Formats: sequence, structure tokens, C-alpha cells
Amino acid sequence: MLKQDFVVRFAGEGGQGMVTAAEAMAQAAAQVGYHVMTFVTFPSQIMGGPTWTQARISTTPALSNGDDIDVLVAFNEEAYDTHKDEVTDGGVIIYDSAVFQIDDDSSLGVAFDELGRSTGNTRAANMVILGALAKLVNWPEEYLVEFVKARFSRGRADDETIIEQNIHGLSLGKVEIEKSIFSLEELAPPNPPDYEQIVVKGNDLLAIGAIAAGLDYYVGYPISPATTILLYMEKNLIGPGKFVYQASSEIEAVNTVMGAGYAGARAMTATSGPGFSLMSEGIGAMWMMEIPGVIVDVQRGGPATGLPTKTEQSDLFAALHPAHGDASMPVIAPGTVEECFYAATKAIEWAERYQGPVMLLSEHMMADRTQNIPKPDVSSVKQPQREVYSGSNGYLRYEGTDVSPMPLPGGPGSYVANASEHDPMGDTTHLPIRHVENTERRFNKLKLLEDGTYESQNSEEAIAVMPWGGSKGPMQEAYVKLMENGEKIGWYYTMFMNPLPPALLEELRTKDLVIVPEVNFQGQFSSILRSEGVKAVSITQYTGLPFKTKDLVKQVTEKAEEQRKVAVSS
Amino acid sequence: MLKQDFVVRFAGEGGQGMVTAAEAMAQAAAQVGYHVMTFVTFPSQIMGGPTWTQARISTTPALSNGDDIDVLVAFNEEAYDTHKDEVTDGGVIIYDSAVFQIDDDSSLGVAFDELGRSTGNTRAANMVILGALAKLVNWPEEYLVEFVKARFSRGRADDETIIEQNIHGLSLGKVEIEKSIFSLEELAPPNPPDYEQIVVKGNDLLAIGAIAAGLDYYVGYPISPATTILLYMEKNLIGPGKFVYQASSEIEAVNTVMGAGYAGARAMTATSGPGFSLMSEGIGAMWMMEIPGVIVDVQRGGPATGLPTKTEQSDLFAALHPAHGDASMPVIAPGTVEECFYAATKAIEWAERYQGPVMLLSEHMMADRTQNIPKPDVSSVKQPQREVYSGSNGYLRYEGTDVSPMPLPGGPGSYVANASEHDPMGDTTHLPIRHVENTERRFNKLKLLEDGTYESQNSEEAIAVMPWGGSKGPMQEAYVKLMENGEKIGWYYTMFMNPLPPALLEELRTKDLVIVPEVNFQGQFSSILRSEGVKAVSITQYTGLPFKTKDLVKQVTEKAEEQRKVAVSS
Amino acid sequence: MAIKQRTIETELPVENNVIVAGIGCSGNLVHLLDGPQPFGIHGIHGRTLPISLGIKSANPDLNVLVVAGDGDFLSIGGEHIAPQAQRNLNVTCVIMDNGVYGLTKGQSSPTTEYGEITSSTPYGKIEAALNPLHLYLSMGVSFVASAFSSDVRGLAQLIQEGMDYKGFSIVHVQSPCTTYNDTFDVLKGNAKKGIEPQTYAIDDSHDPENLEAAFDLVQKPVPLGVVYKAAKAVALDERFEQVTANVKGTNAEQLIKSLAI
Amino acid sequence: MAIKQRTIETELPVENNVIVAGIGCSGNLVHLLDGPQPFGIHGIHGRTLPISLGIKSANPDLNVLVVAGDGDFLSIGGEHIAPQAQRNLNVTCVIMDNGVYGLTKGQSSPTTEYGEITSSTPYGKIEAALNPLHLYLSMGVSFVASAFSSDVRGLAQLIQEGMDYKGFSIVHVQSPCTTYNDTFDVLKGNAKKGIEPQTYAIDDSHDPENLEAAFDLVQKPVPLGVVYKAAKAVALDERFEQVTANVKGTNAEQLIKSLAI
Ligand SMILES: Cc1ncc(C[n+]2csc(CCOP(=O)(O)OP(=O)(O)O)c2C)c(N)n1
Ligand SMILES: Cc1ncc(C[n+]2csc(CCOP(=O)(O)OP(=O)(O)O)c2C)c(N)n1
Ligand code: SF4
Ligand code: SF4
Ligand SMILES: [Mg+2]
Ligand SMILES: [Mg+2]
Repeated sequence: MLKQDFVVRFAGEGGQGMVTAAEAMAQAAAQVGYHVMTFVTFPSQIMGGPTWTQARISTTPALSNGDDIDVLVAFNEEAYDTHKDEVTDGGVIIYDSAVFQIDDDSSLGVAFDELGRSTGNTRAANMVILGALAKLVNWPEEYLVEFVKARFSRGRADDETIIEQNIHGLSLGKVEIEKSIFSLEELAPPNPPDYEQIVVKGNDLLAIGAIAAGLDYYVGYPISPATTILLYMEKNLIGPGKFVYQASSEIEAVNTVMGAGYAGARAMTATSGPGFSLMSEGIGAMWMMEIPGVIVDVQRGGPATGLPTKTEQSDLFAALHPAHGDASMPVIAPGTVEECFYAATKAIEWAERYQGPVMLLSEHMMADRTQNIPKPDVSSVKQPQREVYSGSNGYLRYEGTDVSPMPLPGGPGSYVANASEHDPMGDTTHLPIRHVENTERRFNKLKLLEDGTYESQNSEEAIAVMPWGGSKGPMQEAYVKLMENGEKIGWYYTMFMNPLPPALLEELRTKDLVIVPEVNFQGQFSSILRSEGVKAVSITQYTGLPFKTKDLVKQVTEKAEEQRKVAVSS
Repeated sequence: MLKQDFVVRFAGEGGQGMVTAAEAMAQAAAQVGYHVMTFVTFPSQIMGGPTWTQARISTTPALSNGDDIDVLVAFNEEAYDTHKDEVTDGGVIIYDSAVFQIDDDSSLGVAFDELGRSTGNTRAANMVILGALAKLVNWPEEYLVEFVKARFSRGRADDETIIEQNIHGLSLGKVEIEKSIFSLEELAPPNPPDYEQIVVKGNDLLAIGAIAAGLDYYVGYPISPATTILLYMEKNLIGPGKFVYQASSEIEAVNTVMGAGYAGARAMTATSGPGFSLMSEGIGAMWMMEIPGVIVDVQRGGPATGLPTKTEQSDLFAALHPAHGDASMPVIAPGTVEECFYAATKAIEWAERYQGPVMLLSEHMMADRTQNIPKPDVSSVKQPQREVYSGSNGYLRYEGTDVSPMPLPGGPGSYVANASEHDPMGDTTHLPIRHVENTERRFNKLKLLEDGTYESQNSEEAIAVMPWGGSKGPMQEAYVKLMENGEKIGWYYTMFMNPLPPALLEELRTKDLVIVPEVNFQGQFSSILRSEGVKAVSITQYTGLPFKTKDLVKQVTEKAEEQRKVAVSS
Repeated sequence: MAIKQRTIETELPVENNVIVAGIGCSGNLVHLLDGPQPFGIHGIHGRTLPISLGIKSANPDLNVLVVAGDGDFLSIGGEHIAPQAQRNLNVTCVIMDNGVYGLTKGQSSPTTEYGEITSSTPYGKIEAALNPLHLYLSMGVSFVASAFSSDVRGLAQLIQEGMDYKGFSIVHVQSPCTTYNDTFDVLKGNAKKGIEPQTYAIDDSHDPENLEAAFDLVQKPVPLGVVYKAAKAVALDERFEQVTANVKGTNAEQLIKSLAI
Repeated sequence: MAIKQRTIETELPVENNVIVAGIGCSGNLVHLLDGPQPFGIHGIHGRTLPISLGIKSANPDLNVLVVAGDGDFLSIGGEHIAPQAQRNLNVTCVIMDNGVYGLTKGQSSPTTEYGEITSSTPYGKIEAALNPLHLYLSMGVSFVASAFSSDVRGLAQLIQEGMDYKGFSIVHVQSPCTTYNDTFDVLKGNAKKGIEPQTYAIDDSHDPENLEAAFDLVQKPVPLGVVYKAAKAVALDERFEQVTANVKGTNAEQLIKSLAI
């Protein structure tokens, strides 16, 4: 039987080109029609420190990193020791024999660097590795050759030479395998989808989504893993009426979004945990003043400075209630790279519609991974238009318990946007009745956001799984296996964390058990669901890495079984 | 029958001496053995703006402001209009007839200011009012005369004159009532308790509690209603090894507490909502680095700048999860002025014991109110001693899953306190296993704080009330009435919001319904309880004022009835 | 009020003016204006500058005026001045320096003198006072003026000049707090009490475009008038236009296309 | 390392040293020391100064050294410098200025030059560069030195001098980032490439106690040596002692008593 799935991990020190290797592999595979997904994790240091990346290549859409690795490429001995046990039976380890030596049946020493340099190109080591990998799964040579040609045809004088050197590198790698006793099953030919595709990382696509939704204004302070959104915007958010820059801190960033939103711009900032915590006062003020704006939190391991380059889903509590006082922030949490696009468009739309801050909760595991996905349909994205006040002066901006047209400076209806409790004009007042009315107004506006969609399968089952965010992919894969195993379990999913789609909440309340896989300690989402009257429990882990599919299959099966026992005995 | 309870409200503009009037009344009454409680609310402006204060004088301990007012003292017409409907049947309104005129059977015009000045003392207007009030309830003259003598015997040359003028003012007020047709029932003589008492405000007592627990270090940035803690500390936290100062911002304050705690000091800061939001990143870092320190949030109306001089219990979500990432902050929320003392000592003790940040959640309604309470027993307060590492160097500070002795700079066991995930020495590491172990360590330490006590009454009932924080007093009063009404309802209360005493949580889980009165919109505490498996619902209001006893009686009765109907029909 | 005056003079509709107010007695001014109201935003303590950065860069046609106190601007908000100076954000800041936290009832502020007794420094302030004018110059603020609240007309003129100037302008106003820190006599002088005035009018010979002279001037408190006015400073909006002028704009469709396989 | 050197010289136990590290490549130094470890605290981005304020005022016997980058100290943490200068907090700050955000991979920092291309300014930086030395002086920092990372010994001496000084001291170190902003040649000069050095040793004739001369010096980048050293500055701990010396201490028992009825 042919392999349908191929997972390779590159492990070593930061700075050894592992990211490039994984991405090149993925890109090449995607170009010939495979489904690909990479995963990247490196320490928060510029040089050195244990780093690994992974590429998964599959004939069907890849939903997780892949549990077991077919090939480990180890750049040093520590990497070898750390990762060797995750290599599947019959898998292969390739290691840099110029760096260390091991004695192990399933390991093949190759002097990547030396061989690479022998092509005359100091950066061809990666090509040697790719050539070896391709041979292991018996790829036609043209897959990588075509990729090399495409990548290095940049219209420069030395394109030809470089292409030749790289192709030479590929063949040197191939030879190493041929000389060896190693092989894997052949990877089945790709099964190219019949729709248009792009290859992209989550952060870049999130940025494009925001631009598609008409983003006018972006400001951000660098922080992993959100920095690449800033860099993408700096490069691409250019044009009439657009403004982008690097803030001097996250406090400046959030207050600037507030100012820009007040002045009429569709404004956004992106950060990660520590920066998000710093924005807390500003976000609360936007809620109070009713000013639209999108705050992206690309979650990393927390708390505090935490694990800047690891993944976690532990900022949900913070996103729902970032600040003191009564407020409940709208939260959208995309679960896949593809959803990053739609989450961004929707976040901007929500912000403009309900006139307040919207939290967009992404995750490191999506931000930095490269994936092929169906080409998003930009033309279907409507740029939201805020309801702007156009009457005469003397307008009461904060009157009534519903959203009301917003005056913009430069236009009619001048008022004071006030973060203290205020009268309808925006002047400060502490009258009890005003605080009551305005509090109700602010919460009432959330009803406008109850248009979120959700997925459901086998909704007749009394037990269901409901992943959120980045745990969607691994859970999807696990769900397929659970179905194959004949488990009777339903599936629910939404990226609209708050407000939850009301019909979804209704359904969930009827369940005997809702099982929520999430990468955090506290089981944050299941705790929210319980407070909403849903019998929910979490499956948690907090390693800084995404779920493994097999762990989810096991744990969901166990939890469901337990629940059935309880149900019978009670 | 004699009156057992007397409530007077002073209403007018800021700057008209209303606070002084209410406090003088309370002080005088307390000195002769009554129970007293004041309530103060003024706008966040230096001059002007509608202000009112209230004094309640009672023969039994005062647990709330009092629902209805016996006497309204109105300094201007707006005040008259706003408050007149809250005057109870048979109550009296006294207004400043030099300022406005009204035609109303139950109102008496008195020219306070003019009469006051006629004594030769420009500040004697308050005395005229007090004299009138005393006469209305037929107080023996010596009550106020003694009070005046005590207050103005300051060892100054003009003491005698001033005392005479003030006493003259009292008698002028008395005459005004005698001339009029107005009277109230006579206030029963005081029933002095047989224990020692003090008269104090919540913030001052909180500060004293912290000092009693051995506070070494205080830093704060001014913000209502927490400023008075700073002022109290600036004046009184003086002595060898003590340090106090005003920070340049709340961000400076929290990070300074972190530094001081790291260096071995029992350290504290106090703020209110907006400042608390700014502290979010620093608090999360203290959790991560395992550094003791107390963060006081004297809640005011929120969100954002909100209502600086109104009361609210809406920062509970923020206190439990102030920052991003997985953390669950210990929270202590005193419910009465008296508890402010014990809450502060306990907060310091907890911080030192589990080596992390502790949130002390007070409220405007306690912070600024004057009350007589049993004298706290300072001698019973043990000053907590942190477990300090005293071995040799090469210590592994972050090893194991339990709290471990803490090295202090200047002593042995040097390490790096690290807000990134760390190895046992404190060096940065992102290894999955370390994040797993350390996360468990940090949460495990919370178990050390499961020693909180709680109150319970009629614990056999299936329905119970469980107020938290400042809603305790009004609920206590309402509970007495509910018992008088024959309602079958239990009572629970704790100031230990997190971790909740485990035995309490167990009990609560067995109830059919737990009713939680709280001054916020979202029903924050009942939502937490539901996520913990308790069938809880809230009674909420969000006027910026404390609960009225009668509203609680009514709503608890209704909710209990509803529940019983559901129970029967199901 | 200077704002109204400008409105009339330039015939800019009042809607084009935005007042960004700090939290403090000073910021409450935004609610006290009479006549046709400009737009206002009364946000959170210390953040007038980032808020106005957002407003002004989102809509450069607006005339943005910051009104804040010494605590708001120099203490909790102190981090925001240098970045705006470096950007040369074209807004005008009117800083009402009363040497005290007025709204919270008399605590010390960065400009309170060393050793002074206030409600938060019962035994004397242990921090030295800041010299705001010197600091502004050092941070690269391109227009710096110093004023005294008792001279309403002089103040109005300086605000006017700040608003006319294209770049980051600060008018720092000595504004005695009659309740907690009445420095009126000290500033104005009081011959009867034998108090020499601290304020003095800046000499006509002073060249406000001369930075060195400006630094000299601010050594001695309190000069009144325009201290500094950078001759050729390009404001943020212009800079941004210049820098991006040669960049080809793009759109989401194109960005997606570039990722196609 | 200068820290170890001092330990030996003063025979202060290494335990008495605390390194407060910022977040950035520079702050990672706290984990890289070899030999007997001093205490360290590696907190959050931009907060070295408040943290060291807490440490030093809680235990004035400690020797506290701040290590931070230009982004950490001057951008997100910029608000904290002036207050410590006003308090004259007795700690020494070693600021490693590489004109870039190193750890996050090459974004612009407050000391990056106007117009420069970085990963976050693909079309050129639109903010002017800050002059940190000038700013320190203007904020009232009582000891200011300027150093170059390539001169390890000179740097060690300056750090030593800063630690010996009783008061707030900053040693600002030009520290080229070889990955994202290699300014080595520009600073050091490179005759072969025809590059004039930007750095120059401060002339012996310079009187570091003369503030005016210090201001003159920092106009021209980049002087190396002690720029300023205030002659009679009283450090925070001493000030606090002086101020509270005459205050009768109290305790909780007495405070409660005063409230009795
Ligand atoms: C984050 C935060 N901290 C503290 C406060 C409380 N606060 C309100 S105004 C003020 C100081 C005002 O001083 P200043 O800016 O000098 O204005 P002034 O009242 O003297 O005009 C403070 C500390 C707040 N509103 N928000
Ligand atoms: C609140 C917060 N914002 C952003 C970051 C991300 N971050 C880490 S280091 C750094 C900048 C470092 O620059 P610098 O201080 O100059 O140090 P260098 O790496 O250049 O030595 C940033 C933005 C963070 N850790 N925390
Ligand atoms: S006098 Fe002082 S306290 Fe009163 S409003 Fe003016 S600045 Fe504020
Ligand atoms: S060379 Fe630059 S990026 Fe690398 S460690 Fe040094 S400062 Fe950081
Ligand atoms: Mg002020
Ligand atoms: Mg740097």
C-alpha cells in the first residue's frame, strides 16, 4: 500500500535553517498538489537553543501536525536524543554525520553541510536534505526540480547558476539514500483538489483578511508570535486613507486604536499575552466609550513573559474580561489558518456594527505555520460601513438602549466620547439611573453579534465534543477516527466564542456531556460553558504544543464511557 | 414605642460640609453608645456636583445604610427634589431657607448658615443642623455637648471660645425645632455594647490591619476610593525597615511591589479599577515568578474611568484573572468595615505563605464609611514569616510541585526570578515537561490557601442566600426579616473568594439553589459558582449604590418561591 | 477660549476641532465649554497623546488639542511625550501645571517642589521637581511655549500660535490650584508681601528658532512666551506621505494572488 | 564581567548583587554569567526600573544593577527614567543600545536613525532618533556615562564607577547588533572603507561635575567616558531616612487606640 501521509521533523539549534527546510518541503509538495502543514517552534533567542520544525505532506487535507514522525532530521545529538522516540516504527533518522556519530539501526549519517558546500553554494545543505527525503518516499525528481526552478527564477544574473547548484544538491541527497539500506513506503501521488489554492501562514492571512475588510489603520508593537502581522501591514497597508506604524508600547497601541476608531477609521492592533495584558485599561475604555476597534491576541504560552514561541489557548478568560468593571468582550477565535481570514473580516465587521472593541484570539500554532488552503474569496467580503450620524448638531450620542449612529469629528453631531459614566451628550454624570441605562445599553448591543455560525454533526447524540481555536484540527482528525471506531458522539464547533451563537448554546444545554479539548490548564472554555448551564468538561494539556490526535481519541473515548456509566447508574 | 433606628441624609452640592455633618452626627452617637454607620457619595469633582451623605444611628448593630430616611437635610432645591421621595412617612425635611423656599407640609426651612454665623463662628452651620436633629429625636442635650467638648479640646488658646460658639449653634438649631410643629418619635436610649469599640472607616482599618500583619512596604498611586490608604500609610508606615511612597503610576507601583517582595519585604499597593487594570501584566508576572505581595482593589463603579465615587462589585472577574495565561489569583473580599482589618492581615499572610500575589477586593461603600465596630484584637495577629532559604548556594528554587523556601538577595541560594518559563534554577527553558511541572506547581500552591473560614446558618435548607463583599450587611439585615417572615432559607458567607473553602463549596453543591446578591450587571460571583457546579443565581443591581434591605427581602422571597415551584413540578 | 477664537479666525467649522482631555480637574474643561461644541474625547488617565495620535493620523484634517494636567501628562503619561516628539505629531497640548494632583485632592505631582508638604507627603516630598520645559526641548518637541493662567489673553495667543504651527506643540501653563497649591503670589509676585515674581516675559531679542538659546532660557523659571519653534520640522502626516509616496499600493485580491499555487 | 570584578574588589559577597534584567537579547545576559551567581530577576518588558526601585528601597544594602536594551529602557519603559532620576535611586543601569529590537528580529527602536530601513520600517523610519544621553541629563540623572561594547575594559571601569557612585547612574553602551544593525564600523571608524569614527574619548579637560559642559558634550555623538556626575546628590534611601528621622514611629496597637470610643 502506498503511504497517504508523510511527516518529517527537522530538529537542532536555532539558526540552522530548519524553518527554511520545512517550508521548502511544504511549498514543493503543495505545488504538485499535496496537502501540507508545517509546525514551527523555536526558543526565544536569536541564536542557539533547541528548535524544531515539522512538515506534514498528505494526500488529503492535513488537519494536524501528525502524531508520529516518519523521518527525523537531527542536526545535533541533543536533538537526536530528544526526538528519536517519536519516530514511528519503520521510520528513519537522518543525522548530520559531520557533527556527531551514533550507532543505531534506523539512523543514517549524512554530512549535509559538506555535501551542500560541494555544490559551490554555501546554502545548499537544505537541498541535500530535501533530495534525500524525496528519495525516501520515492518522489519523482521533477517535484523538487520544478520547485527549485520556480523559487530561484528571480530575474537575477546568477539565477541559472544557483538553480544548477541547488539541483545538484538535490541529487547528492538522493544518492545518499540510494547508497544506504533505507527506504520508506512510497508516498501516493498527490490528489490535487479541483479548487484554487494558496500557501500561506496564519498571521499573513489574518492580515490579508483585515485588509480585505477595509482596514484603514494598523498599529502594533513587536512581540512574538504577533510581530509578523505588524511586518505584513507595514509592507502592505499602504494607500489613500491608510496608516500604519510601529507603536512605542502596547499601551500606546491600544489607545491609538481608540483614537483612530473614534475618528472613523477601521482600526486594529495585534499583540500577544503580555502586550494584551497591558492593553487592558484601554480596551475597557473603548467598551465604555463605544468605539470600534479590533484587538488581536496571538496567544503564546503564559502567564507573564511565559513561552514566547510555544502555543497555548490560555488567554480566553483574559479576552472575555480583559479589564475591571462590567463588560463582556466579543471574542472570535479562528481554528485553522483558513479561518484566520474570515475571523479577521468578521472581527472588523463586528467592531463597526456594535461600535466597540472586538477581541480576535489567534494562536502561535496557526500564526507561524505554512499551509495550503482553498483560495479565500476576497470578492465576497463586504467592507463594513459604520453607521455614521449625518443629522444636525445637538445630537444625543448615548441615548437609548441600542446602538446609535456615530458622529465623526469633521462631521455633525459633536459630542464627548467619555470613559466616565455619562449622560446622552457624553458629559460626566453619576446619576444611578444613567449608570443603569448605559450598562444595559452596552450589554444590549452585544445582541447585534448573535449572528455567528457554527458547525454540528451527529447532533442527535447526547455526548458531543466541542473543540475551540487551534484544537479544532487535531480534534477533527480524532473525530474521524472516533467515527470509524463507532463511537456515538456529536460534533460542535464555532469560532464565535462570545457571544456564542444562541442556537448553539441551546443545543449544548440539552447534552449530557460536552467534551472540550483545550491547550490550557484550567479548562477555560468548559468553565465558561458550565457557567452558561452546559454540562461541559475539558480535556486539557499544557505542554506548549498542539494536541496529538491519538491522545484525543483515547481521552474522548474514556470520558464518553465514564459518562455513559454514570448515566446508567443514576 | 421608641424609635430604634434613625436615618438622616444630607444632600446638596460638593463642598457644603455634608461629609462633616454626617460624620459628626455618627461620632457623637457612637460616643454615647449607639451603633452608627455613614454613607458618602459625591461626584468626582472638587467643587460642586450633587453630593449626599447619610448617617444611620441605631440601638442595635447597623448592617446597612438604612432603606428609608427619617430626616432629609436639603442644601438646595435640586437635592430636595432628588431625595424627597425617599423620606419615610412621618419623616421630616429640613432645608436651607436662605437658599430656596418650598411649600410642603413635611418641610421645615431653617437658615443654617445665617444662624451658624450668628454664633461668631463661620463654620457653625453644621452645629445648627445637629442641634435640630437632636431635638427631633429628643436626644438629651449632653450627647452633643460632650461631643463638641471632646472634639474641640485640642489644647489651643481658642478652644474655649470655639466650644462655646458651637454649643450656641446647637441650641439655635434646637430652638428651630421647638418653634416648629415637627417632631419624630423619640430615639430609644443607646444600648452600649459591653466590648471595647472603635469608630473608623474601612480604608483606614484596612491599612491598620496591614500594619498589624507586619507590612514593610507600601507604594500607591492616588485614585478614588483608594487614595486614603496611601495617605494613611504615608503618615503611619514609618519606622525601621519600613518604606512608603507615592508611585508615578500603577504600573510602577505593581512592579515595585514585585521588586520589594522579591527582596523580602511584606509589600502592598492599593488602587481602584483603572489602576488595577494597568497592573495586570505585573500581577501575572508575580504569579509566574512566585513573589509575594498584596494588591488591593477598592472597587468603584466601572468599567473604565467609570464612577469614581460610587460603589460596585464588578471587579471580581478581573481579580480572579487579571492577566493573560493560566493563573487563578487568590482573592479576599471583606464584607464589612470590621472585616477590612482581618482581610488585610489574612491577605499578607496568604501572600507570604503561598509566595505569590494576593488580591484584596474592597469596595467604595466600605472604604469611605464611618462605623463603630468592636476593637480589633491586634495582639492576636501573628506577623507572617516567609519561609526563607538558609542553606548553601546551588539551590534549586523552582524544584518540585510545592512551595519551597525562598532565597533572599543578601542571603544564600542565589537564583533568577524569571517571568519566562524556567528550569529549577530560574533559567529560561521552553521544554514541555518544565511548563507542565511548573504550571502544576503554581496551581498546587493554591491548596495552601484552603484554610478560609465561612459562616453558615440553617444549613439544612435546600435554598440558601450567599452574599459576598459589601452586600453582606444589607443581606444580613434582609435575612433577619426573611427569618421573621418564616422563610426557609439558609445563609452562607465567606470573604475567601478564591480559593473558596472546600467544605463550603461541597455544601453549596448540595443545594437546590444558591441566591447571590451582588452589585454588578453580570452576576459575576454566581457565574463563578455555576462553573464550579453550584446551582447559583444572582440578584443584581447596578445603580452605584448598595442594596436596599427591602429589595433583597422581596427578591429573595420571589426567587425561593419560583425554585420551589420548579422543584414541585419537575 | 482660544479654541473658539481660532474657529472664527480660520473659519474652520467647530466640528473640525477635537479636544482630547486628560483625567484631572484640567481635563474636565472639555465638558465646560459653552457655545457650539467641538468634538471631545475624555478617555483614561495619562493617555491623551496616544489617543490624539490615533485621531490625527486617522484624519489629518482635524485640529487636535490636548488638555491635561501635570500629573496626567508628566507622571502616568510621561512615556508618551518623546515618541510624539520623534514623530512630530501635529497636535497642540495645553498642559495645566498646578504642581499638584487636584482632582484626587492634593497629592504631590512631578512638578511639586522637593521637600514640600502635601497630603501624600506629610513629612516632605522626597523627589526633586521636574523641569518640564527642559524635558520637552530635550525630547525634541518642535514648539514649546510657557504661559501663566492668569494672563488669559496671552495664553490664548500662545495656544493659537501652537495650533498654527505645523508640528508637535506644547503650551505649558502655570495654573495655580487655589485649593491645594496656591502659587499665584510666587508666580506673579506680590510687592506687599515682598515676594519677587518667578515669571518673566521672554525678551523680544530671544530667537525662538535657536535651540541653544531656548535651553538657556528654561534654566531659570518661569519664562513666559514662545521658548522654541523649530524652523523646518516636517510633521508626521507629511512624513508618512513622503515615505509612502513611491510605494505602489496593493489590495487584498493582489495579496492573495501572490500566494496562489 | 564588571560585576564579578567589583565583587572581588570590594569583597562584597556576590549574594549582595542583584541583576535586574530587561526583556531583550541584552537582558538574557542574566542567565549567561558564569562562576558564582549573583541574584537576578528577569521580569517583564520595560520594567527594570520599578523592579529595582522595589528591591533597592526594600533593602538598601543590596547592590542593584539594571541591564536592559534600548527598546526596553527607552521605548516601552521610557516612563520610568524620570521618576528614578527625581528620586535619585541608587542603582546602576547598563543600557545596551544596538539601535534595534534584537530579540524580536530587527524592528526599529527609539535610537534607530530617521529614514532607516528595518523589518518594521520597510520604506524608512518616520520617527527621528532620540538622543538618550541628552535626555538622561535633562531628566536629572545624576551620573551619566557613555561607552562602547567593543572596549570591554573601559566599559567595566565605567560600570564600576557607576556602582561606586551613590545615586542614579546610567552607563549607556553602544552595542552593535551583528545580525540586524551592525554599526561597528560607523562607531569605531574604518580607515580602509573611509569611514570616520563616530565615537571619541571624552577629553581629560572635561569636568564631569559641570552640567552645562555635559550638555555641550552630548550634542555631538558619541563621547566615551563619564559625561556627568552630580557633585552633591543625596540618594533616595538617605533622603527617606532624613525625612522620616524626626517622625515618631507608631504601631498598629497605638493606631487602633487612637480610634477608641
Ligand atoms: C489609571 C488611573 N489612575 C489614577 C486615577 C486617579 N486620578 C484622577 S485625576 C488624577 C491626577 C490628576 O492630577 P493632574 O493631572 O495634575 O490634574 P489636576 O487635577 O491637578 O488638574 C488621578 C491620579 C485614574 N483616574 N486613573
Ligand atoms: C509587553 C511586551 N511587549 C513586547 C514584548 C516582546 N519583546 C521582547 S524583547 C523586545 C524588544 C527588545 O529590544 P531591546 O530592548 O532593544 O533589546 P535587544 O534585544 O535589542 O537587546 C520586545 C518588543 C514583550 N516581551 N513584552
Ligand atoms: S482649585 Fe485646584 S482642586 Fe479646585 S478645581 Fe482648581 S485645580 Fe482642581
Ligand atoms: S547580534 Fe543582535 S540579534 Fe543577535 S544576540 Fe546580539 S543583539 Fe541580539
Ligand atoms: Mg495637576
Ligand atoms: Mg536593542
